Amino acid sequence: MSFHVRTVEPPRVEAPHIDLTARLGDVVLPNPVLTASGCAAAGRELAQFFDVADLGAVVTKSIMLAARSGRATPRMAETASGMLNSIGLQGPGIDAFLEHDLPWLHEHGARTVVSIAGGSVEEYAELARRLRGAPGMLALEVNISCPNVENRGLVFACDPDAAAAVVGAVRRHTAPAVPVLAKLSPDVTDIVSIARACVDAGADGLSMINTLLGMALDLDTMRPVLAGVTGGLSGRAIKPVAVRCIWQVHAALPQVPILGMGGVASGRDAVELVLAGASAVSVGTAIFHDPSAPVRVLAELTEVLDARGFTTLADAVGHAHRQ
Amino acid sequence: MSFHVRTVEPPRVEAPHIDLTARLGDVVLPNPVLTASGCAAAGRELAQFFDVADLGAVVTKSIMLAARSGRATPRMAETASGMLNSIGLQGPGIDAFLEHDLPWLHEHGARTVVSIAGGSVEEYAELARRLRGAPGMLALEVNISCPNVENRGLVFACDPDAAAAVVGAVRRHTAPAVPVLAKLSPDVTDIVSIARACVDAGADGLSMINTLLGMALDLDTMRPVLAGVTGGLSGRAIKPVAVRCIWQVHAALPQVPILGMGGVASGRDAVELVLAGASAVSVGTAIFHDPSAPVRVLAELTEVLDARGFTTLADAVGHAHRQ
Amino acid sequence: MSDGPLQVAGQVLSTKRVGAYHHLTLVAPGIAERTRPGHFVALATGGPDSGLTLRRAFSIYKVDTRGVYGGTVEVVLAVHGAGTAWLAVQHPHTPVDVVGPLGRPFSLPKDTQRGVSATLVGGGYGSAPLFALAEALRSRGCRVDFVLGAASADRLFGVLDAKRMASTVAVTTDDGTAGTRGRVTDVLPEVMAAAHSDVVYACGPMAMLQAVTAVAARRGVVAQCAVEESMACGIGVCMTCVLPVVGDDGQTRMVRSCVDGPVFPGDRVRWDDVGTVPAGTVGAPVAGGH
Amino acid sequence: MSDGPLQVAGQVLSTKRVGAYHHLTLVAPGIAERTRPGHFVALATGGPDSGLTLRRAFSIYKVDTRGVYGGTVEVVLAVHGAGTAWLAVQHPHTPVDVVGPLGRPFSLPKDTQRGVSATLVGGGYGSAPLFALAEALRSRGCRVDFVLGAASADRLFGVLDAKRMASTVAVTTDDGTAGTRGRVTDVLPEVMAAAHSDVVYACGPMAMLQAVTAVAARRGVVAQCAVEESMACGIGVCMTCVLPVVGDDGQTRMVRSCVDGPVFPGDRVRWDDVGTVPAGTVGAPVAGGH
Ligand SMILES: Cc1cc2nc3c(=O)[nH]c(=O)nc-3n(C[C@H](O)[C@H](O)[C@H](O)COP(=O)(O)OP(=O)(O)OC[C@H]3O[C@@H](n4cnc5c(N)ncnc54)[C@H](O)[C@@H]3O)c2cc1C
Ligand SMILES: Cc1cc2nc3c(=O)[nH]c(=O)nc-3n(C[C@H](O)[C@H](O)[C@H](O)COP(=O)(O)OP(=O)(O)OC[C@H]3O[C@@H](n4cnc5c(N)ncnc54)[C@H](O)[C@@H]3O)c2cc1C
Ligand SMILES: Cc1cc2nc3c(=O)[nH]c(=O)nc-3n(C[C@H](O)[C@H](O)[C@H](O)COP(=O)(O)O)c2cc1C
Ligand SMILES: Cc1cc2nc3c(=O)[nH]c(=O)nc-3n(C[C@H](O)[C@H](O)[C@H](O)COP(=O)(O)O)c2cc1C
Ligand code: FES
Ligand code: FES
Repeated sequence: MSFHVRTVEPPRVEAPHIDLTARLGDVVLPNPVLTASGCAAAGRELAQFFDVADLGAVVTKSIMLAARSGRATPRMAETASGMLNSIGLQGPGIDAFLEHDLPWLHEHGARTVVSIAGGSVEEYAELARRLRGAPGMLALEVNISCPNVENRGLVFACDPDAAAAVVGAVRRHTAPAVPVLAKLSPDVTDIVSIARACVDAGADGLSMINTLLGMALDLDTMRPVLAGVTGGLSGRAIKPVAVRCIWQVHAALPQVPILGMGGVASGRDAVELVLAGASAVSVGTAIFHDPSAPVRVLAELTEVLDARGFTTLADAVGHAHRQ
Repeated sequence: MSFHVRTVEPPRVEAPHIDLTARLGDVVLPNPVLTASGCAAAGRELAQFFDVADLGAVVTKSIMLAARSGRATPRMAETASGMLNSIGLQGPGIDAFLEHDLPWLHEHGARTVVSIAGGSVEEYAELARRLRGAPGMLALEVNISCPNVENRGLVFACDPDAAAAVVGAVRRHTAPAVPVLAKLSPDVTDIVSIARACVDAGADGLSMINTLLGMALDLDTMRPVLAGVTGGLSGRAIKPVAVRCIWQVHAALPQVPILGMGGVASGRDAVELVLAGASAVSVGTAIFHDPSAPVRVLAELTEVLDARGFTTLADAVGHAHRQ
Repeated sequence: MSDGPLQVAGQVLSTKRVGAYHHLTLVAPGIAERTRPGHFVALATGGPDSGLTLRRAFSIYKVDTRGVYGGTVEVVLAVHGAGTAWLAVQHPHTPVDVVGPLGRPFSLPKDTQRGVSATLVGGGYGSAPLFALAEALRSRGCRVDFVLGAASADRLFGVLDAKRMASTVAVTTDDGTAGTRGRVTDVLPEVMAAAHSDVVYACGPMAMLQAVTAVAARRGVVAQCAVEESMACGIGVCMTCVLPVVGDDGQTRMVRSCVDGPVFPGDRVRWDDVGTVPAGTVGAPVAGGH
Repeated sequence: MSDGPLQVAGQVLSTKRVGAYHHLTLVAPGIAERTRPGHFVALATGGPDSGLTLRRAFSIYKVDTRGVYGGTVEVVLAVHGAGTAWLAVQHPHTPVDVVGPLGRPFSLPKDTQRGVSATLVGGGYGSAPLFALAEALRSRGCRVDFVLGAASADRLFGVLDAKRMASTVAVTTDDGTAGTRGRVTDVLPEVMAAAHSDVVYACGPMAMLQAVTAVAARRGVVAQCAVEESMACGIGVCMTCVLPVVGDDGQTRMVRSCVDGPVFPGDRVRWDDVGTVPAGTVGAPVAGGH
């Protein structure tokens, strides 16, 4: 009997023969693998497992103006090949974020996409103003899957006009060189119409998909598992929905860069999203399973592209539409 | 070394101390476990594994007016805890169905819910007319997740008016004693509004959920796996979405019976849907994993209810809302 | 119910590597008694909390009604994706739910046709169901000749079995690592001529089946072909496993390979149109229709 | 990076039943060296194609830096749901990805405080991390007394270990199948009095921790409690494992038990409010606000 074990090494991320440069609007990333908002906090914890500067970028947990306690627990439920979460955007608020989190990322060489969330168009606009000129911020991701407190809690991402209002306001208050990505929810009848509204309002790119609205009941208490009743479904279970959404939007708006996410757990998954039309890919829930998932996915993606004869990532973006 | 194996026996479905009677509108079923449309053909094949009369009812594959070849292959892709299908409603057409399938079910003591599908309001209406008085048909399930050939292929289930038009036409041409169930798609921004439109148009109950629109790419061909490009996502992966949809609709329309489905693979899953508001439950994709799943689910459901002190199924329906 | 498939809570008895394949023996009482050559089993894979939903289909290689631990079923598998990878590494006693026997088996020559000469063609693990077939044919007094082909020597299965049973065994490999370099169809005409073949049985990749059908047809012989289409359920309820087959009435229908096959007369399968719905198929979309 | 957690592609070395529990030894080199009493590991469960996504957290029972096959980590697990059921039945060599050591360990009395009397309270498998703690305390010259409780005798863990290390060992079971019938807190006051406890360390169910905290407080002693909150990641990135804890500034915050715990001073945890966001918590929703 012999046991061969090894420390899980951050896989080597170089593959000199493939140009992995990824473009999200005017921003150029050295490679197309990012973290997904809310699945990597603000990078510090993951730095114990790999160098955060090795990623295309770190997407931060969505930040709001004020500090937020988030929701009561339980905040999660595991589901078949996925999970539900209802964190309630716990966070320190924009001031503490600008004082502690963004500078840490900057010092550690991470490129940062700052995700923002708000309860009103004005809150989003104010966040954009505060972030203007923040060092190390490469792009803004606008999480519009938030209830609009001014309109019966209707989620911005579910209404083209509300989505456009938020994106337009953020775009106006953000430096022109900083791309604004609108993060779309799959829980809509027609994602292309929401995508179009966001782009018309000035979005430089689209992030998709956010979680699907789901729910689980606890058979012991016979009540919802989550204190928040409903929650967001993520993980490998939802990848087919992500691929479909990216495919549809890329088909309709081929010029608009897409940051793809939803169930990416391997390089093969990442390439699937790229072929469907994503210019870059975020790894979310898979991090909970494997803290080094983002660098592993990057290494695997490089191999998968190489094995298929791609010499640049750009050639693979949306390739399945052109085959 | 000893091996204990056994033939998988259809579990005994009786549990005299629990009243399993399930109500869907005016129809009373001896128990609440049905098959899901398209996952049990017209019952014959499953009769090799258990007595189809032991189920609450058999829901048939959606039938159309004419014979349909369905789509080209590949028609399926396995996904994490689920699958995509794009069968394209292959079937023999209503005449052959009435001649061969419904009589077979009737002779074998099965209660039958006939699922119908069409490309126009008139096709649905004509199907309802043809089915009027058909012996053995207990209820009609209207699969409205079909493209409306008269309106740019827009899916009926995605538009309250189109959904209402279909349901209204079917209701008018169906005998009053036969409940009409509208089968809803989860791929909408507001499922409650679609549910309400169907009920207002005369639906006696709602079936939910149909599959989620999804897609997979083949990394070898770098093309969509499915010949039909997109397909329907089903299986355990989607259960959280099913629970959420049933919960929302039952909260809004507590008097309307719901036939729940989506990822039910065990008695615990079935009870989860019941507690969320389903009056009965259909087992779909799980049959592909385990041909005796429907009777197993029924036996397990009975145990789960019993362990929680329920003496009638009816008490459990929507119980999580009242806790 | 009596002669249809059973669902059995089986167990792994043993797994053994054979060249590039894994020979898996399952304890699954009751199935052996019902099995005829060409039947297949559908196995649940991945264990209790697996993310794998669909069954995996395997031709039945051997059955034994009187195993020490109860009736057994043996299959030969190539690791392809997640489900086969899981099956290949299971320890004895791992529970595996087995549904079988499934499908329509090979048609044997009528008892009266003693003396029939049968040529059996297997590609890769496609030879697995042919040995039980050879025995059945032999016991009816048929002559049996084998043609076994594969990409390489390690992908041939059962050459020794074949030699034990057959009048002649021809072997081909794409890379020449065993037997004649080339395809089964390169040697088939010769074998058929020498054996005065009356019937051909074939199991292997679709392209091979099509080619074998054509070679056989040139000698006026029908090839009984066991096809391999992607299957979700294996029992006829899902409609994923269809291919275009011409019926007795001359009409093409999309036919389920799990219940109406996997064995089809090669001349009825529209090989060139597999993966499409050929124009004129019953229920095919018509221009201006749905 | 050097003293944080590692991610190791480990393997099962052995599994052994101990009463109602499973004692699992993993080969996972590198983790032993960094582990201090109270640390935990997060294990990936279910194998390659599992439908299980999230890690499972287990207190570290023992480590060995010099195992024959490399450093090992031992945990004691109760089968609860799918992940623990899987772990309990794995054969030697099954790969298990291990992340650890995680969390904040128990604080030891300063080296200068020789002669401190420590009372260690374990509920069920909650005793697992206390034996390494007892050794560390003993090596600093502390007196150690154990109180071990469980629902029934088979759910006690490590009574013999405890007897080997401690001045006294008190045992309680809810059903009286071993030791005193009752709860750990029924005997704790007496044990603390006899031992002149300066500090209490506790690990077990939340209700026990709350009760132990109260008993200790009555003697003016702080209980260091290792809590068990539902965790998705174990490394601080998901925010699922929070509970309301009072900070040095007197303010309540929703604090991550995986990185700021699992060990908390019992008097800082708002036990009654676990599962809620108490009014006044930093960032809590305010009436009329979000
Ligand atoms: C009648 C029949 C007999 C077969 N006999 C054998 C045999 O004796 N030995 C052997 O090694 N293989 C055999 N196969 C092929 C075998 O079923 C597939 O290799 C296997 O299903 C792949 O599963 P996977 O999990 O490894 O791959 P995946 O690609 O992960 O499978 C995903 C899904 O697709 C289906 N699928 C994928 N490839 C095939 C395929 N070629 N045929 C049918 N379904 C497929 C699987 O059943 C599963 O539902 C047979 C197939 C059929 C239809
Ligand atoms: C710091 C810490 C130390 C622990 N030490 C031990 C130990 O030494 N021995 C032991 O048997 N158990 C221990 N637990 C509890 C153990 O983590 C759970 O029993 C286990 O995660 C349940 O997994 P499951 O798959 O069996 O259950 P499931 O209910 O299927 O788990 C589903 C999900 O919920 C999480 N979860 C469920 N219950 C718990 C729980 N009680 N605590 C944390 N997460 C949970 C799981 O991690 C998983 O993500 C500890 C928990 C924590 C937080
Ligand atoms: C625990 C958790 C927290 C999340 N928090 C946020 C968030 O703050 N903002 C946001 O835009 N998306 C958030 N998401 C959604 C993810 O960024 C991502 O869109 C989604 O999970 C799908 O990707 P995945 O399947 O890879 O996780 C969160 C997801 C999870 C699981
Ligand atoms: C192969 C397949 C075919 C289906 N065909 C139909 C159909 O003809 N009509 C229909 O209303 N739903 C159809 N469905 C949807 C199911 O009835 C069910 O709503 C859905 O699959 C969710 O349940 P499940 O997760 O238990 O499968 C089909 C699903 C599958 C997997
Ligand atoms: S595999 Fe399901 S019908 Fe053939
Ligand atoms: S378990 Fe993820 S933050 Fe604690």
